[in-house]
Amino acid sequence: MSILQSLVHVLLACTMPPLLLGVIGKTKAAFAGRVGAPLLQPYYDIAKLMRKGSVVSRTTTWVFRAGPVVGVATGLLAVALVPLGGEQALFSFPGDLVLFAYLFGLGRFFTVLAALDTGSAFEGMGGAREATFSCFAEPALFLGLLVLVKRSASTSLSTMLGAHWHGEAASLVLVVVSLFIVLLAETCRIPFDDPNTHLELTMIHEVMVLDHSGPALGIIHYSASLKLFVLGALVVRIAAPRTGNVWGDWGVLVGGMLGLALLVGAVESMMARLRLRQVPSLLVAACLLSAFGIVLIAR
Amino acid sequence: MSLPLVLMAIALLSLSGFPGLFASRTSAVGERVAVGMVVVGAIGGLTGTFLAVFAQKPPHLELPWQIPGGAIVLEVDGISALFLMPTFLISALGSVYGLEYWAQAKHAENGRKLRVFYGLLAAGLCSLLIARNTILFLAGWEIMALAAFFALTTEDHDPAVRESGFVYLVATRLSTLCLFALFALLHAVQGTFAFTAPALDATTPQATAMFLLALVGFGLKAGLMPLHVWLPGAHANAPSHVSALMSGVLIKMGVYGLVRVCSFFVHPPVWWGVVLVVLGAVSGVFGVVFAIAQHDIKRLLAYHSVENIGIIVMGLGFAVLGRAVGEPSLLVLGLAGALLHVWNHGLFKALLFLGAGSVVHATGTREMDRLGGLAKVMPKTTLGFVIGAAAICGLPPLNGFVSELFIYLGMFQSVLHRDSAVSMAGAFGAPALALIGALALTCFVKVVGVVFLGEPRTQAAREAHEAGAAMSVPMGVLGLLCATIGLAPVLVVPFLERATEAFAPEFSHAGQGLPALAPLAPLALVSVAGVVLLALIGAGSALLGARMKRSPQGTSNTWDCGYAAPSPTMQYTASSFADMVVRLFGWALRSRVHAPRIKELFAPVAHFKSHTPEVVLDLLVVPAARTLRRIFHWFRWLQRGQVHLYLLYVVATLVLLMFWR
Amino acid sequence: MWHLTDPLLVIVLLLNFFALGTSRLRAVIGATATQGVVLGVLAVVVEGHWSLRPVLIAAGAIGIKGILIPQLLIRAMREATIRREVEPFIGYVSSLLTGAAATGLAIVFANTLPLAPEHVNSLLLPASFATVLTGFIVLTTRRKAINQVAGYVLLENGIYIMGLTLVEALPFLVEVGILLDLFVGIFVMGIILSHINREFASLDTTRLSSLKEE
Amino acid sequence: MALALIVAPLAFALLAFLVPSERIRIWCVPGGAATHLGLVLWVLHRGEAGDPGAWLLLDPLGKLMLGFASVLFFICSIYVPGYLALRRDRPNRVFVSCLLLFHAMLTLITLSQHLGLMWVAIEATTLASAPLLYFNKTPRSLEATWKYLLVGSVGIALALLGTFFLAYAGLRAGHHPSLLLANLVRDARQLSPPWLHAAFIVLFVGYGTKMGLAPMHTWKPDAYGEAPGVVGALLAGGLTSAAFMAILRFYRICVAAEDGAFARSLMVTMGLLSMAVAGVFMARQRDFKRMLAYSSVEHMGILVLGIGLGGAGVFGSLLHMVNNGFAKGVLFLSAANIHRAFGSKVTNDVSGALQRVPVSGAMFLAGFFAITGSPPFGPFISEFTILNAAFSNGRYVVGGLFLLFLAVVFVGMGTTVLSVVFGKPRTVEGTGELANGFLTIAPMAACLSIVLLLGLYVPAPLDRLLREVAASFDSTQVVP
Repeated sequence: MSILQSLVHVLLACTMPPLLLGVIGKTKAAFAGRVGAPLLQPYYDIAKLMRKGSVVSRTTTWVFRAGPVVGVATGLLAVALVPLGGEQALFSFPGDLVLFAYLFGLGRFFTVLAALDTGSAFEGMGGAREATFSCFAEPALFLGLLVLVKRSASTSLSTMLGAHWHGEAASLVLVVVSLFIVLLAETCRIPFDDPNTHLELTMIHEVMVLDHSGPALGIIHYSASLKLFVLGALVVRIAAPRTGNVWGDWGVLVGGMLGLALLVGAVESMMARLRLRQVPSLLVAACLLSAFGIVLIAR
Repeated sequence: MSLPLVLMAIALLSLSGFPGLFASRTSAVGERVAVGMVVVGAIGGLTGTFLAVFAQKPPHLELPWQIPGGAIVLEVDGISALFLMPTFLISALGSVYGLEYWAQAKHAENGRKLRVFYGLLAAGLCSLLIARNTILFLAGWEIMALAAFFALTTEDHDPAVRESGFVYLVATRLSTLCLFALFALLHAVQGTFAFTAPALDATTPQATAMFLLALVGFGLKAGLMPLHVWLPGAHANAPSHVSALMSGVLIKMGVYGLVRVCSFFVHPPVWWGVVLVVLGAVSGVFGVVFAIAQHDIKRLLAYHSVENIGIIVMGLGFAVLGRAVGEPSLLVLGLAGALLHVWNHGLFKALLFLGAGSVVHATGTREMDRLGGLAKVMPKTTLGFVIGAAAICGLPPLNGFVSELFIYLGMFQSVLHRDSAVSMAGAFGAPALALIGALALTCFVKVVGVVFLGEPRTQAAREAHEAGAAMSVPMGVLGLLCATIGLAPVLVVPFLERATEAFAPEFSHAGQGLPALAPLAPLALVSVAGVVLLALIGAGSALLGARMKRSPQGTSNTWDCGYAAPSPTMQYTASSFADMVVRLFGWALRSRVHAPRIKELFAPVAHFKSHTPEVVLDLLVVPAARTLRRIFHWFRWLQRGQVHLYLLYVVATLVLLMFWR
Repeated sequence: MWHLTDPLLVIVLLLNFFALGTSRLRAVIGATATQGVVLGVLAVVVEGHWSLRPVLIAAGAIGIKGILIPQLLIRAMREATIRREVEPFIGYVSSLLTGAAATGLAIVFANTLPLAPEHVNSLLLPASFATVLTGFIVLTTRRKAINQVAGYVLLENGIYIMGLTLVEALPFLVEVGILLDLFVGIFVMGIILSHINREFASLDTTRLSSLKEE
Repeated sequence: MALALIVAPLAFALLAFLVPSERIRIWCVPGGAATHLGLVLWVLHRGEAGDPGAWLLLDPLGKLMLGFASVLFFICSIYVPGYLALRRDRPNRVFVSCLLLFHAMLTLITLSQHLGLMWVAIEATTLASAPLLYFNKTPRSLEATWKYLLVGSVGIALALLGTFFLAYAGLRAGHHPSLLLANLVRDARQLSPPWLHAAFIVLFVGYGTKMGLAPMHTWKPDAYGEAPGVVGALLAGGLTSAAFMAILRFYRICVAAEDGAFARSLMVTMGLLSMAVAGVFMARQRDFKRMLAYSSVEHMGILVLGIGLGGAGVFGSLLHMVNNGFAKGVLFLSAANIHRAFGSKVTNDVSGALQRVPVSGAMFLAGFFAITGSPPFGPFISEFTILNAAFSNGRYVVGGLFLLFLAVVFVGMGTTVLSVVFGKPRTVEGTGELANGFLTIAPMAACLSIVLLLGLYVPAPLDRLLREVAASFDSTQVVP
């Protein structure tokens, strides 16, 4: 992979994520018949937050500040593991998909701890939900990736996502759907969570960060979008066709990501949030889809 | 040189508690001498083991022993060495920890007893690891088991301790009896009591029986899921440094036994591996699910031992599969993962138990819902515990991640295999391991959050104090080792490779040798990723710090959606945090909840209580034992004091035997 | 004198039935005493000639089985001032029937075993087995401790008959030892019985059941 | 020489009977035991063969048994003065004399080559031990003695019948019938098989009653439960082993007659049955002395099972006899100390023995682990050898049942033992005198050391002797 491509990779990974949030917001506005906030609104928000002062609870400790930092650090490392447009990711090795999945775990570990550090019942509730639901998202993610492992006979994301699909459309569809569900769950979108709700009792991700303010909150917003970007890239790389041209692939990726954001926005506009109790069922369904995919491919 | 060092270490360990018996009840001389002996012994033992690993040939010693079938055959091969290292290390650290945790001055009535059996326990562990004769092995095994029994019943005036001690005792005896049968079969098959078995045929019914006996016998000791019944109570009720040694090392002897027995068979059937994988997965998932439902921090950690043993056994299962289908790379990855996880679990679980011990020492309670906010008064313990918690969840860049990565890689190898059973085992194992990891994360987030973060919930938690040097230094060492293995896994490669060679020598004999570990697993790149991650975190904190310093900053109460007067009791509790998972797995957990039903507008004071029984023990084993006892009771009328009936038994026996002839 | 053996043995068998059928404790003791005397005579008869050894043995047997032991038992009975009835767990008729069955069984059993030529048509072995079994019946169906001792004596008598076939194998010393052991055994039992009587004010063995598994 | 071995304890018995002072008399027991032990060691050292036709002769089995019994008796004898000193309220003339008489008769059993003489000796031990059981003179001990005497005597009577059967088997063969062991072994092949079978069954039931094999064991819990601890130790270690030896002598004849298979299957069945019965009755046994009695039943079962399995099992069984004897010594003596300290022997009243009588409590616990076959104690070696014999012969079911019963027994016994030693004493201090004098502790410690030693190292002379005895049953067997 050329240095140029690496630069593009870094640049894209660092700058594009908030745009996706903007696209989602715009889509939802369009569905609702509103003009909506500007496409770049998330950038403005983050920039503003980074400049603002902050209020920190007296209950908290260093763990509280570690939450956002570890969240963004893990997101950044994860994005280096996924090949965006090129054949290769910035960083790849056999088994890097394990690192990829566990990085999200590390991020979650500190995010939830940061929530619990405040001693707030609401944030504890959010943390419990986040942790519980990811228990089901994680196996679904692994099952999806296993399908790729099996068919590409490799254990590195770069090669797994670089391979071409040949006549395994059924598995492909199953995996894409399954990973899309995982994406929605991990990034706390509808139908799992409503990022825009104002009722703390029903929230997951947003309720965990209630006590964060100023730059810390800015980092949190950024890492949330980064997570969407990383998982989105995964889905897009599986679903989108390869052009054969190096820069064409990059174009496909960017287009695909925007399309994905549109799709997420559309889902958010058309679906209601699930009742919390049904969330695990949906994730188990995602697991089953991928498991079926494996059976199809292994038979 | 290496074997004498190890033997010297064993001697020092076994004798360490005895000088104290001659000191007075409150004197600190005994404990200092004991710690000194254990530490010197452990350093010697570690040196010896280290030398053994890098020796040309595994050191071997044979002496005659005037016991039927017995011979003193000792060897430190790769597998033994691998298990010896954490044994020495954790014994020494636990012993130092005990200096403060179980100070003789405060525990005059049982401190000396505890140290005698602590030393014997450590010595038993080491001696069974180097024994290559079944009788010698069994002697070491039982010394370990009994010493552990006495160490864990240190506070025998407490009924809960007695009860869990008894359950432990029965379990360990059943395990020993299974081993009797196993080794008797081994003797029947190969004609000697030697451990260095020639390659055994795995297709005979005897071999199947041996495998199943090993599974039950060693599984009982390891705490594999349906056989784990003794484990939670024992770990919870033992003094914490004993819990650390038991959980970190003792239960691994079950793993050692399984590895050793599996190494006897060159061509194991595929189903052996599948059974191990399935059992491991069951143990892992349900171990962690039960852990989530616990309120007692040490019980919770105990269930995590069940979980981690599950992970280890899964790894071993893939190694057996690899051997069964002749896939050396699968074998190497599975076994390396399992064995490295043995180390890792030893390190982080000991760290966690010592951390929990510090909490218990500081607050006097094991109930998580009575704690909270300890991070401010116990910062060192908190840091240690967080590192341990992250490591046990398998999070990068700590050691747990490396071993799980190996196992995952093994699973991927197995998914790619053409044999459908092997392939399915991998496809089953990987998501199971992912589920285990995510559940463990939930559990440890809960523990850290409820115990160390937030506000103190009780007076005891408010008045807690930080652990002293004797308690925090061992934790520091363990935490450091966790990080070292996580960041530089290359360091452990020689140990693992020695062990895999010892496990499957047939590959070396065939000439090509086992594949090296490094090409199979990207260890250097794992280090790079770890360093990059740490750098990113560092950069992130610097950035955040800088931004926060530049802009105005205030402190206040927790926001809590504007509630003006939050009290510590309003915090989310451990049971609330776990509630969703507990409900989801309610069919297995069988939790009993006593929840108040609110009827009126202004509800009166009410209490909520929830309890999760040890399902296998309380709902299966104990009722079965009761039934059996009742049946036994029926027979008592045979002996009801009537002497003429007694005479009738004699005649009846005589007549029956006459006819039987 | 061999021809006298069988008639004497018939007496032994009849005495067995008598011991089973009688309701008087004293009569049971009498039966055992008589049996002891008959056995003493048998010892000489079986030997077939007069010599010192069988005479000494016979004298011993008569002395111990016919006189000493019954005296011991009667004294114990008197001391205890217990009711003279036997009080069996099963009725007298049933006892007799069981006794008959046992005798039959003994004959069958003796016939299934290959006998030495000189015993083929003799009653020696069947009578021996029958007496042993009768002893067992008395031991297991009688309530009174004294009666059980009497049963034990019957049992020993049966074994003694068997011993009569083996004169050559049993040296004098051993035979005396056996007799002495029997006597001391009954003597010790008698002591224990009198203690029991003092402690429990009864010789009913069903009362001796505080040691049991409850 | 052989005669001296019997006469020595008899002389001391007589001396004890004549000595007027209670306080001096109690030392007759250690004196007699020490003299006996000295003589035994001398005889064993000299290794005198003796005339094979003699009635009294020290064959290998006798050597083993005699050495074992003498050491055990000597150890227990040290306990006696300590015990009797605490029981000044009781006259001890009969007790001391009978103890020594018992020892003399035990010696006679080991020396007898004439089976009739052996019978006389065994019956004599029964009679000599009755007053020992009755030492406490309580109604309960009276009842126990009565049952012991009656059931034991009936058993012995059967043994006599069996002995006659055996002699008849020789008569039937047209031989000069003899009850000399050497003659019987020599002519074994001519013995009539049906009579031999019948003889073995009757003997097995008879001496099995004495040994306490189920279901003839019913006297055991009563007798051991009510007897003074030291008597329990001697009965469970010495007398039962002597009865076992008697069975072995008859088994040897069966083997010589090439008819061992029948005897072996009988022994395997009865051995397993005894273990099972012991396990059933040990569950929730509240009386810890009765529990020890059932443990004795179990181990008698193991002994005959080992013989029945043949091969290395014979070796294991003989070794187990020694191990069991000494382990029972530890258990009975410590149980006696605990009993005395608490004034009770049921778990409802006794707990926290480790606190009140630390040494005895610890010994009781250690004895429990030893007797249940925990390495590194001796019984482990012997039980493991027996198990190996089962598996090497392909008797997997027997081996499996053996282990199963061991497990059941362990659980049952463990419940009782742990509730005795652990916890806090429920009653106030001072209900029983403290039992920790040298004389009451040293014997336990000695027994325990021997049990531990036998698990770590089987001395070469003992090993040789065991092999020699085992070879006399089956010369082709392989002992590991």
